[in-house]
Amino acid sequence: MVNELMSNEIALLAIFLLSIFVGFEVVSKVSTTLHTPLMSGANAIHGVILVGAIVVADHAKTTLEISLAITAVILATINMVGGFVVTDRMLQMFKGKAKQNKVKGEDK
Amino acid sequence: MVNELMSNEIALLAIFLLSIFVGFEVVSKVSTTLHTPLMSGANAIHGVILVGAIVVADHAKTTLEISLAITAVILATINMVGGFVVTDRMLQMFKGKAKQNKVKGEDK
Amino acid sequence: MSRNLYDLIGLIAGICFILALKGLSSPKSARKGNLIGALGATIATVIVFFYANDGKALNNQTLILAAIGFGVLVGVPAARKVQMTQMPQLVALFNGVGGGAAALVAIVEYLKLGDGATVSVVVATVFTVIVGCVSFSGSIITFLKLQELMTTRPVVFPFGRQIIALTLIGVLISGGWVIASGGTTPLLINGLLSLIFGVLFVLPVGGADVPIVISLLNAFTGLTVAASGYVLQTTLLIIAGTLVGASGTILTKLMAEAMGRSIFGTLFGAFTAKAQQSSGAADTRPVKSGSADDVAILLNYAQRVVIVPGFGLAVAQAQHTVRELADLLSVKGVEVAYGIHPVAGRMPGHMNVLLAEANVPYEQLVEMEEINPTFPQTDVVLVVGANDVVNPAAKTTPGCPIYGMPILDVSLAANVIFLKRSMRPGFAGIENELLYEAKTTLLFGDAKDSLTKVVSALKAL
Amino acid sequence: MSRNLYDLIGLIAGICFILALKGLSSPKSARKGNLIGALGATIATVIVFFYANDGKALNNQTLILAAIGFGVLVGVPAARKVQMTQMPQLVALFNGVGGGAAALVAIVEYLKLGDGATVSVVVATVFTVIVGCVSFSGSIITFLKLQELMTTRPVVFPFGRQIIALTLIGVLISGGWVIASGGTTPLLINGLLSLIFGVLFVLPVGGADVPIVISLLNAFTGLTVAASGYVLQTTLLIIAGTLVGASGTILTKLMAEAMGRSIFGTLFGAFTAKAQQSSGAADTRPVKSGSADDVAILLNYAQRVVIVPGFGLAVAQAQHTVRELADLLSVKGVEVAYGIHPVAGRMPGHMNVLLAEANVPYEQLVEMEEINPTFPQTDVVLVVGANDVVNPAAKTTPGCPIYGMPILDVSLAANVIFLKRSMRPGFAGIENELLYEAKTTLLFGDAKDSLTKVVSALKAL
Ligand SMILES: NC(=O)c1ccc[n+]([C@@H]2O[C@H](COP(=O)([O-])OP(=O)(O)OC[C@H]3O[C@@H](n4cnc5c(N)ncnc54)[C@H](OP(=O)(O)O)[C@@H]3O)[C@@H](O)[C@H]2O)c1
Ligand SMILES: NC(=O)c1ccc[n+]([C@@H]2O[C@H](COP(=O)([O-])OP(=O)(O)OC[C@H]3O[C@@H](n4cnc5c(N)ncnc54)[C@H](OP(=O)(O)O)[C@@H]3O)[C@@H](O)[C@H]2O)c1
Repeated sequence: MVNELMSNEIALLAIFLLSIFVGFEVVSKVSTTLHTPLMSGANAIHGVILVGAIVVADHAKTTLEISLAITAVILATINMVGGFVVTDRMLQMFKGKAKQNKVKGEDK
Repeated sequence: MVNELMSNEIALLAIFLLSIFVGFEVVSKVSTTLHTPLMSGANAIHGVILVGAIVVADHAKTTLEISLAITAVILATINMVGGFVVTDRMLQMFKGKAKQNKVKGEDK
Repeated sequence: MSRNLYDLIGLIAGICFILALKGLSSPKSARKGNLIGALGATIATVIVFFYANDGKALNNQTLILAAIGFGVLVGVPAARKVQMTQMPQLVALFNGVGGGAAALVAIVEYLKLGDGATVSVVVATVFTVIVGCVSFSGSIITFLKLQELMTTRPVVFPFGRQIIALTLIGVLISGGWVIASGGTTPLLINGLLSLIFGVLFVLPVGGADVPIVISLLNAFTGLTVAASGYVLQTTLLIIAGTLVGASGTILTKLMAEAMGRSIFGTLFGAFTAKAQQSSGAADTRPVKSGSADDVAILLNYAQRVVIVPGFGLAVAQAQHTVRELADLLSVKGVEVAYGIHPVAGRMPGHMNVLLAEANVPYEQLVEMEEINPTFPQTDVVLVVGANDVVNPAAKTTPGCPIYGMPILDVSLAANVIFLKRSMRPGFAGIENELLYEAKTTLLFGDAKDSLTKVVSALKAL
Repeated sequence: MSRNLYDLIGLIAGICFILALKGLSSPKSARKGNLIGALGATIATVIVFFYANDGKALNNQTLILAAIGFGVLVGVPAARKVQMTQMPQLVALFNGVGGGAAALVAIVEYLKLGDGATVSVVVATVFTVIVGCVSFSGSIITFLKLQELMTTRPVVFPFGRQIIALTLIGVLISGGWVIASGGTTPLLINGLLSLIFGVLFVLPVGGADVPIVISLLNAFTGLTVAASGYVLQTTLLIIAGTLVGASGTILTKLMAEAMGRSIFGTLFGAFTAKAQQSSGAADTRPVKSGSADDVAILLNYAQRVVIVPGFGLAVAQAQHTVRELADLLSVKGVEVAYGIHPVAGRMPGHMNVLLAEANVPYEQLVEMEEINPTFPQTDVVLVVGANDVVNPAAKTTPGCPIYGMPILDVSLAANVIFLKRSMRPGFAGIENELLYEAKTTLLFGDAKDSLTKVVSALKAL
């Protein structure tokens, strides 16, 4: 019968499938030059697993659980924060002549 | 608390927002040549309101309700069926030289 | 059928629609895309019969099936028989009935729910009724305009903006009334005012801007379908409607950009437009007008001819005659190509459809970017009922309505022939300096008549 | 904070991620896109503190905050200090820890739920653990390879395919065991086998193919995040993870295509590759090798020089020296441009980053499609540590590994100078005929040393 609500499973499936299309479409025309920063940026985005890590760290009761969860928090933070910072650094270097002279790389 | 289920409203909102992105991204690079068939095809797609019309025609009790619902079914069918047929006819004409000789337009 | 299974199959239909839009965005897959869309729609329609009444035969099932049959009997022949030049108005009509259907669905559901409807459902109902009715009546007006059952010029009336604004306020207030108090009468008034608003809103739009409005109304109808999906808690309708709403919005923007217009200007331009400056001085200047024989000789001795079709070709329905001419020239060893401007004609891509219908080989249709570099090597350009799309003012006159629009650089060719009926300007209402140049020959008359004469003259040579 | 509000804000964060990917796909908006992504991640992280324990301070809150602080202290300096040439391995490492985190999250949640977990949750858990562990250990191996802490060559071992296949079967069986019986031991075994599989799976991949594998593992990690989102019923994780999974998959495909490889070939190529035919005959042919002074003279009297950097430039870290040379030539009135092949270097777009870091003006970096037509007007092409990307075999030798890959047509220029250390072929392992041509001069030695010598010679002229 109509006017029942959608089940949670179906809703999640719909969200999953639609996200796949969004992910596909959004990057499908990217130029080769940006492959590396895009990979790195996407990499940073999945660092949001930090949210999951925090949630399980809150749930965790036994020492084993707590130590695993805290490790997850550390790893996820490194992924997320490091990822965004390194992507930004990479992209900073793509700028035009005008702004280039002020930043002199820390490379050997 | 985590592990509750998502509410129906939020799920529908997520589906709505993701669909917006999919709709935007999918057509954003279309060439001008295809604007007209794309408009016509999208037009046919919203003919799927026929599903809604059938549902309310099933619900309908009073004569007023039934006649409105049946009108909706007719209109929606015209939109849907006519839309897909006309789009197909338009696109048929975009074909290359090879297949063109067999179809000779019914235009005056 | 369980709700889960129904939603799952609905999701599959929704994915068909996504794939359909994806397919329609690329020339190679367009036709397949449309078929996938039709598949999705069929799936969705069939399964609802197994779900809506818990698997039992639907109430009113015979009536419903008859209504579907009737819809098919009306829709398919219309779609099959329509002439390609009338495609825009047919699309407008189909869109209008879709909007009407969505409004009716929301109304019936509202009647059935009565006081049981939650506020959010009532809000969605009011949205559907307003936008569906606007889409319906607006589309009817665009149809009448394009079919020339009424004037194609912008209809401006005194206090036009004020009246439109007042109607809109009325629509919103009556909508609020429905939400606040419920009941059938407010909804009826709301629907009526919306219908009137739809008419008023489209009246001031000029004929050539109508395709943009059709596309906008198409997006509107998409949104109403999404809203009725919310009312009926049907995920598929939400997905399908939103997809059309979003892609229609982008498409409207792309169309407006391709013809150098803003959406806002299109809708309200008629009331704000400054009177066109008809540069009177120009009229007295001499032009070189030729006969069909002159044109035939010029074409006969050319090595390469480019045909530039425009709005006038569609009006004159001269696509078949133009093809006859091109074939004749090809036989005589002249290299012929068509230079297609993206917004030549009544709708974007319209020229491609018209010429393809006349069996013009696909390879001869050349897009603007590719044909432009070849004009210096072209002996004769034959401009058939086009004007704005070859007007150099787009490059030379900052501030003119088409300034910045890319054009076909026909002035780089050795000779230019214009087939038009008068010295009147094109859609944008601006003088075309090219008409007065020494390399230009004008052949006055209806494009189809003129072409027929040129063809006879060519055969006689 | 109510579940609804939390989900709503999560949705906003999800939209930030979509906009981030959109931004990152276009050069102009890339940096802003990344910042929007960081904003979304920040929002998501902050709100979970207000939601997870019903608004009260979280259990273990101090520990959690300390862990985040520690993560920042490790991640930020690593990201800040890494040399641009080591970027690929850092991305690999970040990806690996992300996969590891997802696996740990799933494990902890599994331990907590115990027998209360539904089958679908257990399935999602097993998926997360398997893929997360593979991503973790695989990424570590790619890191070791790129950092040259182990051999960069494909590691092939006897019965390699069989062993890998057996491990995979073990992974799947132990996964099934977890689903069937529950319990901690099966999950532990499953995780261990997955870690081993990750190692085995990446070992046979050659150094130059590693970027493709990193991108693939990145997509994998995205999917694990989506699966843990299902386990935790967090919409945001599902959206974010799926986005990364889908876009990562496309990106992997695009990368592989850009370098003319199939994904399958990349992963399993080492076991199936036929021994490279080292066309022995070629070795005996004479080549024209020059001194730094010869090269300096050639460059000094050129009107236009194009520099083609490749993998070897990255290896030699010669980007700053190459810029010095280019500046010197510019001062002397020589027109200098860089021809950038899309897959030159270790990662796609790597050359742009390296040269941008050396402050090479953006305008001098010219993409392949634009530089190719200019080679006939170029006097000298200086090929710095590149080989495959200028190898004419891609056009002339059907069946060779790079056949069909677009190349830089340097052979159209008047003179070609190669800076390389030996006559060894490039990554694809095929002879480059261009090295034997009359217009080619070879300057043997490490690219940085050679360039330094050329610069001194030029200054002395
Ligand atoms: N394609 C689209 O999607 C679209 C949509 C909306 C607006 N527009 C706008 O429409 C314009 C299209 O440019 P265009 O160059 O194709 O058309 P145009 O600039 O409107 O010119 C059409 C020409 O055709 C002539 N003509 C009309 N009927 C004719 C007939 N029966 N026989 C011979 N000539 C006839 C007219 O001159 P006479 O009256 O002297 O014969 C006029 O000069 C652009 O400004 C574009 O922005 C296009
Ligand atoms: N960019 C990417 O994303 C990517 C990823 C994976 C694979 N690939 C593949 O990698 C290849 C890239 O082509 P490419 O032309 O840039 O590189 P290449 O074909 O691998 O050639 C590199 C050249 O640099 C020389 N070289 C190495 N170290 C050097 C040093 N220190 N000083 C001077 N010369 C040095 C090598 O010769 P010696 O040994 O004689 O010095 C070799 O000829 C393509 O086949 C591509 O498909 C690219």
